[in-house]
Amino acid sequence: MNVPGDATSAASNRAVSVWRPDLFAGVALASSLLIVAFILLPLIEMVFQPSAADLGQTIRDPDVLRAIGLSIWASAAAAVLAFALGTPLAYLLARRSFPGKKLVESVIDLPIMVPHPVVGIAILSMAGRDHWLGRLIGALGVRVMGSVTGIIVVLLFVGLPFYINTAKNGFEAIPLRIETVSRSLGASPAATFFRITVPLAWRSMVVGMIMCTARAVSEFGAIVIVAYHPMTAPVMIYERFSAYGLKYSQPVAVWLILVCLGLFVLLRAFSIKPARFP
Amino acid sequence: MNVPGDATSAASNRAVSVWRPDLFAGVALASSLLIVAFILLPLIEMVFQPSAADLGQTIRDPDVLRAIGLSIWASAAAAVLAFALGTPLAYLLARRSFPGKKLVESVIDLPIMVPHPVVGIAILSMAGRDHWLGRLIGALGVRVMGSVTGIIVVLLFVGLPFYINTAKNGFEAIPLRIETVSRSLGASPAATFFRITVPLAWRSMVVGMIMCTARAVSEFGAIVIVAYHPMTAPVMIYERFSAYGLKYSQPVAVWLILVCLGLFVLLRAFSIKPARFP
Amino acid sequence: MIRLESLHVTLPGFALQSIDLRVAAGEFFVLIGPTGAGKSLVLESIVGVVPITRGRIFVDGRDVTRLPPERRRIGIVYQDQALFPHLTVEKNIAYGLRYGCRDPQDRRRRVPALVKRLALTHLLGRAVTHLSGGEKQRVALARALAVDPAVLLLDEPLSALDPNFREEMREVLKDLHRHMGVTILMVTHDFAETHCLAQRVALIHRGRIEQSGTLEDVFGRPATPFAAEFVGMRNFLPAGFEGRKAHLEGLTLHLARPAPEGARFVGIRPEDLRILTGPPPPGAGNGNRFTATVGPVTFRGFTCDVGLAAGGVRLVAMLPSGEFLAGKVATGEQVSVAVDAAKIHAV
Amino acid sequence: MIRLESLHVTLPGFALQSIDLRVAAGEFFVLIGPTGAGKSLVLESIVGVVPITRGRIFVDGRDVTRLPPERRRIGIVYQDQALFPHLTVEKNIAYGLRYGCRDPQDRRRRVPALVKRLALTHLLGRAVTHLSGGEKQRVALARALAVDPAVLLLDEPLSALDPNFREEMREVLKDLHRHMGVTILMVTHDFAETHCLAQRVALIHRGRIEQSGTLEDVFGRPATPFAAEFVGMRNFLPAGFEGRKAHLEGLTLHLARPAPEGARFVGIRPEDLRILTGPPPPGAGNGNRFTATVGPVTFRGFTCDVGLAAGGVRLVAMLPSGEFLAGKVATGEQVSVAVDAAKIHAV
Repeated sequence: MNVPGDATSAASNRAVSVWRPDLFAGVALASSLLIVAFILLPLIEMVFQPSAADLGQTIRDPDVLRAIGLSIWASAAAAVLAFALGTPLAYLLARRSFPGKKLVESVIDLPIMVPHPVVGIAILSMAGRDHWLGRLIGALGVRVMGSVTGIIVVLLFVGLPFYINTAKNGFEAIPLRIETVSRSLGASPAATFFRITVPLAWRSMVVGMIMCTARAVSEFGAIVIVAYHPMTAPVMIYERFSAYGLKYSQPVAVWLILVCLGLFVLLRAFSIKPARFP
Repeated sequence: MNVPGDATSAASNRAVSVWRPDLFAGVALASSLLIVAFILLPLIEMVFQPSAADLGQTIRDPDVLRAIGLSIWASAAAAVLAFALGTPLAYLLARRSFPGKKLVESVIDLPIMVPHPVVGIAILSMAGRDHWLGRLIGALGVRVMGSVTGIIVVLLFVGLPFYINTAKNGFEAIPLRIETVSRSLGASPAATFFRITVPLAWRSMVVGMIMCTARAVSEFGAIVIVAYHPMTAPVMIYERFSAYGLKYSQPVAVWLILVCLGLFVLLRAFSIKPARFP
Repeated sequence: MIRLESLHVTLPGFALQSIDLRVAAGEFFVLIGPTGAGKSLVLESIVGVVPITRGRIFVDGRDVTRLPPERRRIGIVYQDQALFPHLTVEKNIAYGLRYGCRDPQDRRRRVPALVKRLALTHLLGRAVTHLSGGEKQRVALARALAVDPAVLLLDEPLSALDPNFREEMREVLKDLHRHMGVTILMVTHDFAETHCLAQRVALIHRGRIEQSGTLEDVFGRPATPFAAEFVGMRNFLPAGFEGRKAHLEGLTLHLARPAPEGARFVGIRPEDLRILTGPPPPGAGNGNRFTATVGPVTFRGFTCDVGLAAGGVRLVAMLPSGEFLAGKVATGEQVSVAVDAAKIHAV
Repeated sequence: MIRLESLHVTLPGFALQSIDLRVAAGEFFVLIGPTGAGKSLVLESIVGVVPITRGRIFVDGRDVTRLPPERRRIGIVYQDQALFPHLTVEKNIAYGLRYGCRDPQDRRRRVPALVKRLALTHLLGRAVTHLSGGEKQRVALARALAVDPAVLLLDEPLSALDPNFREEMREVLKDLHRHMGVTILMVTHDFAETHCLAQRVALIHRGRIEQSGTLEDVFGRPATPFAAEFVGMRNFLPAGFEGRKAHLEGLTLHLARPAPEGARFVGIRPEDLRILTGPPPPGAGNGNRFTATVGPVTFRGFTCDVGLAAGGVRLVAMLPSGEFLAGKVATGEQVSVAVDAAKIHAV
């Protein structure tokens, strides 16, 4: 008889409340509608201004197809790299405390804060012939500037934080005790990771990869510096806009936005997790 | 005597664990170091490649000063607009449940997912002379394309989600009961908002504005479409890079990154909240 | 002072149904029920923060059903106090004063008296975040009472406190009620608090009022099987009645007075069943004495529940654990059991 | 089977200090203490997931202090079971088998017997997320025992269960211990569980072992003031001793046997102080009888604590709430109090 709290009072801490119209509520509603319109209207307008014929013709243009294809596969490649390289770090951040942990977390967040052209400049600073690392990878026959390799490196740079932070949250949601039990039953850390942790956190890992892909698909500022060619979809939109004007860039933009929308829907679908841990 | 759980066992659910070196731990550590180096090295290289003289000369260049100044104040203006327009919506999302709430939340997140040049194209689609709204605002003497107004509109578009989501989290952290008590003591919803909610959530609101500013400062892809001139710092970096090469773009990039770093430090300082609600 | 007339509230997954309640001026009324019964929801309906499906709420005779919370003159104190963490003790207490429409003369007298009575004078300048649980609760009381509400709602005000503070707060509440004439509607799941404070009680279960009345009514004569179980009358058995006799399966018990019309159950508290281990004390059982076989024993700290089988009936008696550990009673043994006729309740 | 030698563990804000513990093969050992005493931390040190500052841990005579958890042969069952939610019951139980170095012959006999004994046969194909609390706990036990650990650690295994399942689980644990010869070290804060299951007990408080020994030692003869308070001997008073007499302030009590060397306190459980309301039952008090004034009364559900003042001494007696409500005892009255000489503990 001594359980504190009450199921029904908890319910009222969710947003169950009585709506009474007054000036305050009116102002709130008006500015909310304004914002939703401000975000939606330009996108809707842009999608519906090009004619169906224009859209059809655009998607049959091999240059456009090649650019969208490159955007998608380079982004996916970056997401796979982020998964392969970032998973151990995400797990480490979720499970261990060590001096300087806050600093490492800040470093992971850096690519989000750095202006996009600066990202491109920074990567070229390392990869150019002026730098020993640039000469080294050049000697290995790898070219960064103006190559698919360079594009993937840029996309990995901007996408990494999204994968690592999401995967980290997924690992943190698994009770440590479950891993302890696995260890006590004889499983090594590696066996525990593959038999327990990954099966329980795979959704977060997939969501992280989708977020990484989505961020990479929308990147422009860093790519345009590192690799104007081969042309990704955002660069092509920019080129068509500056060379031919708004009308000619819109159809490509519409197709790219549909790709992003697809990723967005995928993301929401995977984000709905079954609640397994009470 | 019937309190479940134990303070010390809770402690062990935080990452207190024994570190034993093995292959698994070695691989994890190696790939973690690789990632930290991958993010940090290019930035550090870029910062240290230009000579102090170059940096000094650059910051005395009135064009550079004007570009960085424009970036900062346009971003700050966008953050203030986001604060003024977005606060009511953030509060609404934190406190009310209504049909279609999930959809509104998805709309708020859209600007994060849309590729940056597409954002620029979309805003021009609305604001051009081909569109009634564009003609309307043109008739009012407001120009979007190639103007500071246009820049601020773009930065507001990309920055809004950051402000709204952060402020929303801040409002959600305030127990509903505190507002209920205020109402029961005679305060109207507006009085409750200004006397209770704002004083308790101002840190989140400030953090949201900083995040909005930081996102806006780093925007390039959408600005370059809407307003190549007047030139913001990211556009200037791109222009110097394409016109004169890497060496000439680096000093500007260094100064812009210092601005971002300042915002980043500010952000961390305000994010450390005193835990007031148990 | 407060009247709820067939109040219905429907939330996803929970509903209050036909709540009728009447708290008189100056009364200390306790709404008791198990966790999740809807106790707090009743309070929040009165405050005005949940949408009401049907029914009406009157405060001081005014129909407030459609009024916003700020115009209802209700004071509320939550278990977690819900103090304004950014204000000092003094500013917390004074928060509502600017909205009060009462004359300032009264307020100037009232608030200092309240602060003094609740022993808050030395805390006025302090931040509320560093107070003890009991101090926070007193500040919450002062804040609610400063605006002179028509009624004070208390939502499990003692549950979150340490046991020592709990006793102190109980005295504070008693004092406020007796000497300041505050009308109080309190919600709790704790018997001891209810016994100590309530003038009248209502028992709520699954969103419905099961029974209401005086302490003696609800605890002494539970009207429904749930009420009986909840107030601890765990021996609740179907019975046939004949005058002052109750016929259970293979066991007949004498009652102190004839069973009421339509009674179908007999209720006996476990602590009223006495297992006679030594020679019977004088008057034990008042005529009700029977032999039973000891069944399973469950420890509950310092008492234990002893299962008994008598005739075809299974009963539970309560015994100090010490007596069981001392071997005075053992499973499988025959024992003699006595129960006072006055302690057998026919429902 | 398990030996801890002056174990020290230092965490931010908490430390285990000089823990010495020895659990013999086939023993059921209970580590009891209040919330936050460090009970679970002891278990986690044995499992091997907290860094040990000093001291050694032996399992079956092997020093495992530096071994990783997977090489210690320790089974652990947590309060929340920590089942693998993505595996079926069968796969949970079989999880550790591939790592076992025992001969497969033994395993083939062992696991089916375990499944049968724990009544899990019909659940093998089920997902663990939809089991009841008791079923989950049985699966966790089977999973831990399937790999034949040297010792089974239980971390408050009954606390999270419903009361009905709790009794059932207690029987399951008893059965495993008796018929399968499992060595068990259990952590709990519950007396009833301890009384029911323990062969030996250690009392832990603030990261130190306060006392260890048999049930009778720890509960009957608490060795420190904390131990006395924890086991409910709330009347713990300084006293001078003289043969079989204990001199308290203004009150002399007779003891059943002479006080041990160096004793400085007298301890009496509240339930051993009998307030004589009717005529004294024969033999009441065995010579210890005194007059006291009734002080404050605190309700604790079905019992209440009655404060008593006798001479210069304040005591607490426990009384069924019914007797107080019936008016047999009232604050301020003089009552006669009896206490058995054998129930007075000199410490």
